[in-house]
Amino acid sequence: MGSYIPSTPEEQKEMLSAAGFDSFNGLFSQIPESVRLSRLLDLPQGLSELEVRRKMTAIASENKVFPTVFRGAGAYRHYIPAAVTRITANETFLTAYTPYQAEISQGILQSIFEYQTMICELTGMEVSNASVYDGANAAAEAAAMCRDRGRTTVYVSAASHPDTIRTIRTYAFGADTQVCLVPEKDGATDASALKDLLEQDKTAACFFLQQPNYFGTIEDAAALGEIAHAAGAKFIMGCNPISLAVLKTPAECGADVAVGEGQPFGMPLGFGGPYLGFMACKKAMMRRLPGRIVGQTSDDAGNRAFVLTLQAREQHIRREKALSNICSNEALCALTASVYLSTMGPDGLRAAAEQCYSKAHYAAKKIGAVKGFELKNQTEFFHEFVTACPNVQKTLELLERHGILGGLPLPDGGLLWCVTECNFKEEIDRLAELLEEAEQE
Amino acid sequence: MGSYIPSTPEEQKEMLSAAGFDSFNGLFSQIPESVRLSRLLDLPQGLSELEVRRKMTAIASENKVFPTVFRGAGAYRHYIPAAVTRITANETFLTAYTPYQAEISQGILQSIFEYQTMICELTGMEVSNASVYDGANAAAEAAAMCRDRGRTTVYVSAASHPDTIRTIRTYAFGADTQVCLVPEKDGATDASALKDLLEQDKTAACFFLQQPNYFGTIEDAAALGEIAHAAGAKFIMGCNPISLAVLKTPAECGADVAVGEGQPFGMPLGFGGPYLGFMACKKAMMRRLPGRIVGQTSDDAGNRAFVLTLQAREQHIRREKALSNICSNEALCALTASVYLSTMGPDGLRAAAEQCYSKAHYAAKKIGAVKGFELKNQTEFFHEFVTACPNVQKTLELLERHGILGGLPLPDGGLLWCVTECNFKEEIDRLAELLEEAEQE
Amino acid sequence: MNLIFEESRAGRGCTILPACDVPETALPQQFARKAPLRLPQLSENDLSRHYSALAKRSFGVNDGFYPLGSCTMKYNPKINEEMAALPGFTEIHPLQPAHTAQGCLKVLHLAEKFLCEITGMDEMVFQPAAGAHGEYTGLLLIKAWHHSRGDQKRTKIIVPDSAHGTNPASAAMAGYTIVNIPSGPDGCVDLEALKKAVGDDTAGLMLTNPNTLGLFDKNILQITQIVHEAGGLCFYDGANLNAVVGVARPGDMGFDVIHLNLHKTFSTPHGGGGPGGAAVGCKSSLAPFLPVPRVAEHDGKFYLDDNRPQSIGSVKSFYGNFLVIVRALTYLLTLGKEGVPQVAENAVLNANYLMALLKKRYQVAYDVPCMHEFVLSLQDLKDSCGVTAMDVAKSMQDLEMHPPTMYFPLIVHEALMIEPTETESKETLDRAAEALLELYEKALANPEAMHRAPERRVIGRPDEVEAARHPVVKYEYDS
Amino acid sequence: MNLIFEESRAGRGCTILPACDVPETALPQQFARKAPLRLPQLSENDLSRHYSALAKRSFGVNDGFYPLGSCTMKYNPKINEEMAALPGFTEIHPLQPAHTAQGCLKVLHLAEKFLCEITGMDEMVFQPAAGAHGEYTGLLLIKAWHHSRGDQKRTKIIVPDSAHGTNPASAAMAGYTIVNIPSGPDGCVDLEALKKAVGDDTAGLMLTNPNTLGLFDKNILQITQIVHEAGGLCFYDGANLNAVVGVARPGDMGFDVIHLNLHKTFSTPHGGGGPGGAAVGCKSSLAPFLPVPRVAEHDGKFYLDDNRPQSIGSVKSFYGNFLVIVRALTYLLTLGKEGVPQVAENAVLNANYLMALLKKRYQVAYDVPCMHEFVLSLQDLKDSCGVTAMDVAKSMQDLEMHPPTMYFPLIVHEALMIEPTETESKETLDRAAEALLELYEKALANPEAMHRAPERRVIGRPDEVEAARHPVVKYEYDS
Repeated sequence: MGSYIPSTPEEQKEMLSAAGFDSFNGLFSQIPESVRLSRLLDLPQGLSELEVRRKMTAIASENKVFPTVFRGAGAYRHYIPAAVTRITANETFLTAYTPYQAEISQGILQSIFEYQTMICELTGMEVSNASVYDGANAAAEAAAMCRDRGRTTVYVSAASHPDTIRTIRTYAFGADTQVCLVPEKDGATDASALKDLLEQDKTAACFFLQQPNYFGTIEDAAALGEIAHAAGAKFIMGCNPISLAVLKTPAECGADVAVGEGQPFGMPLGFGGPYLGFMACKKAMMRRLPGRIVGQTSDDAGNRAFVLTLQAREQHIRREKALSNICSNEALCALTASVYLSTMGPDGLRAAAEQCYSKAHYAAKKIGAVKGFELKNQTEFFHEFVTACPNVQKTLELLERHGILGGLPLPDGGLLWCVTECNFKEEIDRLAELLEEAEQE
Repeated sequence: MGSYIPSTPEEQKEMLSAAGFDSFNGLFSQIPESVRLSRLLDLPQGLSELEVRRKMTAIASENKVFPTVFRGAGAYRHYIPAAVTRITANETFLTAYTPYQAEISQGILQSIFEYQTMICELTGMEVSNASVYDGANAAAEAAAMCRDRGRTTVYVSAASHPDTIRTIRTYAFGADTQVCLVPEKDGATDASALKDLLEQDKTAACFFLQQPNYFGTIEDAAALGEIAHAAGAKFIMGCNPISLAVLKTPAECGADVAVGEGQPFGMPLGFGGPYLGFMACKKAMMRRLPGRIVGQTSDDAGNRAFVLTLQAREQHIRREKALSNICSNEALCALTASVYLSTMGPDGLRAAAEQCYSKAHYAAKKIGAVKGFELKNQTEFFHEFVTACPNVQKTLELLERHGILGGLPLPDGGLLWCVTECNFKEEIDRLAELLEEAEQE
Repeated sequence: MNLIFEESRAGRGCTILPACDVPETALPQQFARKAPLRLPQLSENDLSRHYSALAKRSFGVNDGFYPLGSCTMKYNPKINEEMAALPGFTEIHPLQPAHTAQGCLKVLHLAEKFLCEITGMDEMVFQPAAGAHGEYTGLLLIKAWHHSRGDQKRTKIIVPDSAHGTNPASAAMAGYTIVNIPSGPDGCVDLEALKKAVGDDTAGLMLTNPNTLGLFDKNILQITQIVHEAGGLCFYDGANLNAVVGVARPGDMGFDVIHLNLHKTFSTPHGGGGPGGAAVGCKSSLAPFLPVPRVAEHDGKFYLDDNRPQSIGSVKSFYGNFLVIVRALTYLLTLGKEGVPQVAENAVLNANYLMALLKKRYQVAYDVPCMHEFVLSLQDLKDSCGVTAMDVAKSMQDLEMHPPTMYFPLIVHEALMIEPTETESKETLDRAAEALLELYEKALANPEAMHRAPERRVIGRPDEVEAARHPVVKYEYDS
Repeated sequence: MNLIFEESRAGRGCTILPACDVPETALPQQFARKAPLRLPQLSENDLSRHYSALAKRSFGVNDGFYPLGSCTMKYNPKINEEMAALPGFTEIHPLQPAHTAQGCLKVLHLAEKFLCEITGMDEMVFQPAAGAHGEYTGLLLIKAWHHSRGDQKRTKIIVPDSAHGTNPASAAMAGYTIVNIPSGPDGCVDLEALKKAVGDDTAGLMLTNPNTLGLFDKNILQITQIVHEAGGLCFYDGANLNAVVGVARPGDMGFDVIHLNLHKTFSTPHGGGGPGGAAVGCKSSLAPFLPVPRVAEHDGKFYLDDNRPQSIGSVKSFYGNFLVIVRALTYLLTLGKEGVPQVAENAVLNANYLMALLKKRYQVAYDVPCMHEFVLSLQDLKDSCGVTAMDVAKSMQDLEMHPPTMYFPLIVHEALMIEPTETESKETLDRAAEALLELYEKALANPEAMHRAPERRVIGRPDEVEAARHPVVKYEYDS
């Protein structure tokens, strides 16, 4: 049995006695007998480290690692530089708590300040928080930021990630407010439907648009944002972070709040987490932004100093009047994103985005040329796109046998493909060959 | 192409000019044109990190990792605790140089002092150095320590690791001295042959004995040592470090110098290196010990301080009069050994040794019971032993197909098996079954 | 030290990606970003040094004693990190077909099974990413349960005044009105106040037990009974589970819903503020409302079940902070049935031992045996020499210890909340006590020096008022 | 801080191994250890903190500028570490059959091919574990070559007085007598002295080029010719290859044998003193003598060739510090044909740039353009105010820089030997120059303060005389 307790039974005895107890039993005398567990837990016997490693490694090997991945849909395989993995493994970064004690935590505070700056630079926004749980949660929190008196209804593009829509709905259930889906048409958000819906509704708090959307389409965000603003609603954009290197910024599209799933910035797929929700907004909404924010100030001697600031927004000060309950966030993931962005630099990040774009377009051409795998939409896209598929199960099984995780099956029978800078040309060519094969079978 | 050069071409220009040059060419004006390379090297194009990772990973995958290993013969698969890998990955430990500057290097100096202490505790010796290259090199260096005036011939048990014998021979070629092999008989060093040889030779400097020897046998070291001493020769023991937890210490066997291959203390197999040569001796020989030695002293304020000491032995002071040329050693491997020993503790190290012993004896019984695989020697052994084998190639191929690295083929047709705490009973039982199968085919 | 932007020089960088190996396609101009892409440009050497320097200006559990009350800063085992880094976990896409992700699903299944046994719950999910997220999820279960019974009038959640701020905040986010009830003189729930507070508008009670004073509420069964009898449900805030893990189970105390902080009780690291990992468990009556997707088993194979019509939906994408759950499972497999209760035993022992040492000088807020943590009140010290809890905390920074939680819970004046955790040795506690007792003497002898602390950190006390008044929340580029 | 033994408490520890799963067999008493097995006993938390504290009391390249002359403390890329940690390399037994270790053999093959091209050698091995080990191996090749020609009378190796101490020490170990030749007034080999030194007893010459003064010997072709004409061979000490890599090749300078330090020029980390990694290369005439086993290729498959009857044998077990070679190969693949010469260019540029800045105040030992490093002489400063090279070096420690190499080479008085390497940025050099120039002024203004340095480290200057006079080389247990 493993244990991380330093004290030996003799020391425990000595300490018990020094604290005025004669047994462990006495220590727990506050707990009524009726709720004391009178048996050992029904858990397995504890294991030595060697056995634990063996067991966990065996469990991990029950998963299949696909050498080639053409699936995204909210979780993306991008290249993770060695510097990112190694730097973020630093034990101090790993084991510190939230930097409440500023003097002893300047390093972590500065790293968050740097992260906030990078998120602002990418989105064009003026204020970023220190992170929330993930992209879907960031969208839900952003919607909450935009609620104001009578304006409580959240409009969400139906071309958003299903998990994001579902999360926004769940949060609306909590807040006793309404969510209204704005229909998607031919792979893009239906602008005229949005206009019609908003015109009839004075309770509209905001409109959430995913860019590029779930189907990969680059939306005409500025135009959609204008429709929202014209109706008195705020405009929230949920952005793929890699695409921010090349696409119009949320600020350029007129967004009030920019959020997104930061996983592509150096976090592994990890079966869905931990990921990173980033959130940034215009200065006007700063005091409605949830979560930690680090600010710059100085100490008595005039040294630059960083602190958690604007804490009056937060639950530990404001309790039930806080705009959000968030306490722990995804700080180490935010650090990961900072290290990733600093390692890639502007040229590297732009190259990643451009390669995603070029490779996805190359792949779309190759796949789309296979009979039965025609592109479903004629829209402009970034690094994801939808094709038809004559036989989804057969196709994906064939690809799996060749170590390829194919596109995600959609309810309508199509496949949602994703291509990143990690997919080499030879992989794309091979994919197209295999699809030909699947089609001919 | 990857590069780790920070300066941009513009900065380089500026710096060239500040240093009084107008081109890189000018920088190299000291180098005669006739030896300047007038072409690019015939190397591949440099690669980005992504490509390098891909290429090196592909090369690594051309190796076969055996899930089960029953081969030792100088390189052993023991369990490496997570703490060892993680702690020694600390960047400061990794990237520092030899701690010449004591004040800024107290941590590394202290870690070496602690390592020296642990090696002394394990061997029973009084002084340890900070490490040499590996076990074979330690043996050769120990032999050099023992040379004294007319006494220059090194006696080496033929039951030592072939690489150790070969290395001692090579060093003797350097020193223009002789090496004499002491024959092995039935798996152990032939004591009477040793006696005969030494009695006739007044040039005997030392006798080197491996414990347990190459064939796994626990030698009667004290008796052999006495023979050496009686002839006026020094007695060097080359010890398996795990076995030191349970076997008589070199000090208890009367050795003057104890050396060994420290790889089992937390270093991976790594296709042969980096490993760790440990060396310890009696105080009387301290000033003949090669390599770094850390000593304790104090600073002006009376603080405990650690320094590289007894440097008058070393090449950078003594130049051609130094006893050894060693400069870089295996410091990070010595740190690895310290962390390993501290993580295992006395109970853990003893358990590792006892399990090696018990499991090897269990395996010897199981294997030895298979027809054709009888044990070759009747000697006491630690965690290695030799069996016969009816068809070496067929047997090893069968095992390989089942993910098992079998015993090492010996020139005489036997197999040298090794069993450690990492081999589970089920693996041993499966091995015996497969050998039955091999035999029946 | 410099900000990374101040270290940046145009044209520097690392070479991470190869050239594009397919024909390049240009993004149409109308979609293209106009703003310059300003990100740091550093060589890898300078990058590496920058983050080394930041780490050195921070303090983690590896750097020393970290008795931050309520945060359970226990040791984070290294084997957990190694297991969470296995490519067989890190490289798995969350939307891989289930038959290719059986290992991941087994991790979730085993973690659920073990933690249900530990807490006395029937089902458990891991989708919430942190403690407060778990509270919120639990409250939505309560809300969904009442609604499913056609009971929409229960709009109030009762929260004791000693609760963490997240409790009322989570309840408010779930659409509830908060009824704060004062603690009794013993620091526990005032039964009479509770009885007065409950009614047919009571949706439920949120309770941390042991509470933030480190006290186990001896009336816990009456408390949950009162709430149940009023038609409410009881939510257990697992923040302090470390005190009772393996010794008492929330399920046996009458709780209907719970959340756990994997990064407290189950040893996963805090990461400078996250990622945490939460588990939300409930009795079977509430299980239909749990977030989707759920891990299910059929014929020995695991799959993800999305078909839960009564579910509250999702509170984030996918299945939670999976790699955090890998760490927690590794820890549970290590400890096993005997190891788990020893955690609680030694956590409570360490707290009582340290409290006994400090009581020689300091005033304990509630002078009774504590559970895993205890609260000092420095009001007397402040009155006598002007030295505050803040001053003592800041002085501790100079002694290579992380300060305790300050000024919480709110009901104790000049509070210092100390939680040593079970992974600290007797010597560490002895040294900490000695240091704190010396600080007490120093406070009396030289209060001015205490106001100046810390003096050996990279900055002195920062001007927080200025930070909030004139927020500077990002680096401003020159141009 | 405490020694780990002082932190140890009987009965503590980590739980690493399971119980034995086979019947236990007891070791016969006559073989059993009598001495108690005293090793540290700590919880994993305390263990982890101990080593964190040790790391914080040390200084690596990640901690700041490290201009330690002659040691080439360049940045150690993180991708190298990741590749050396791949289980496909770390888990391979050195005695696996060759068909199961093709990847490892390919690493050795590629590294040999690339490094032969870089140095102009015909064959190369990696068995030696460090630079001095490589020197020794190279000298044995020279010895074996002479012996193979029946020439036993060549017993002398010529070494310039500016050489590293390892050169004469290695030659002595190889059984040679050392002939030291003084440097000329230009710091280079004095051709006349060399001519006088060679003869029919000359086995060879060992030369570092550029030498330890950072000067490239412009007469290099004459030097190697003089030795060759006398019947000797020329050994190139690769310690300073970083200055000329991709720009000039030892093979083209007339050298017959070389060694390389992978941990200098090829970016593998120094590990606090090792493991290093050495390569020994030679012209084909010497190749039959190289250590065994050698990597060979047949039908596209690699194998290990032990059948080299003229080989000097082995200088250690197996094939060298393999995982170090993995790092070096990763580096070479990253840099490629264009990247390699840029290393030399920028290393030499950085040295000349820094030298130019320092020349404003400091005296350069040889005031000519340098290669990758240069040597200051502080004799004038010492004469004027009593501040020594040691004082300046120790003062640098307080400025978060590692000091340069002190008092070497021996032919320069009060020497400080500065090697910035190519991976430092202009700002780092500017800051270092500024700091050193300020120290110069401080030395003149307040020499006493310089004698007291360092003042901001965990200890002041230790008493080295006492350490050597009364050696305490291990912890003494009480009992």
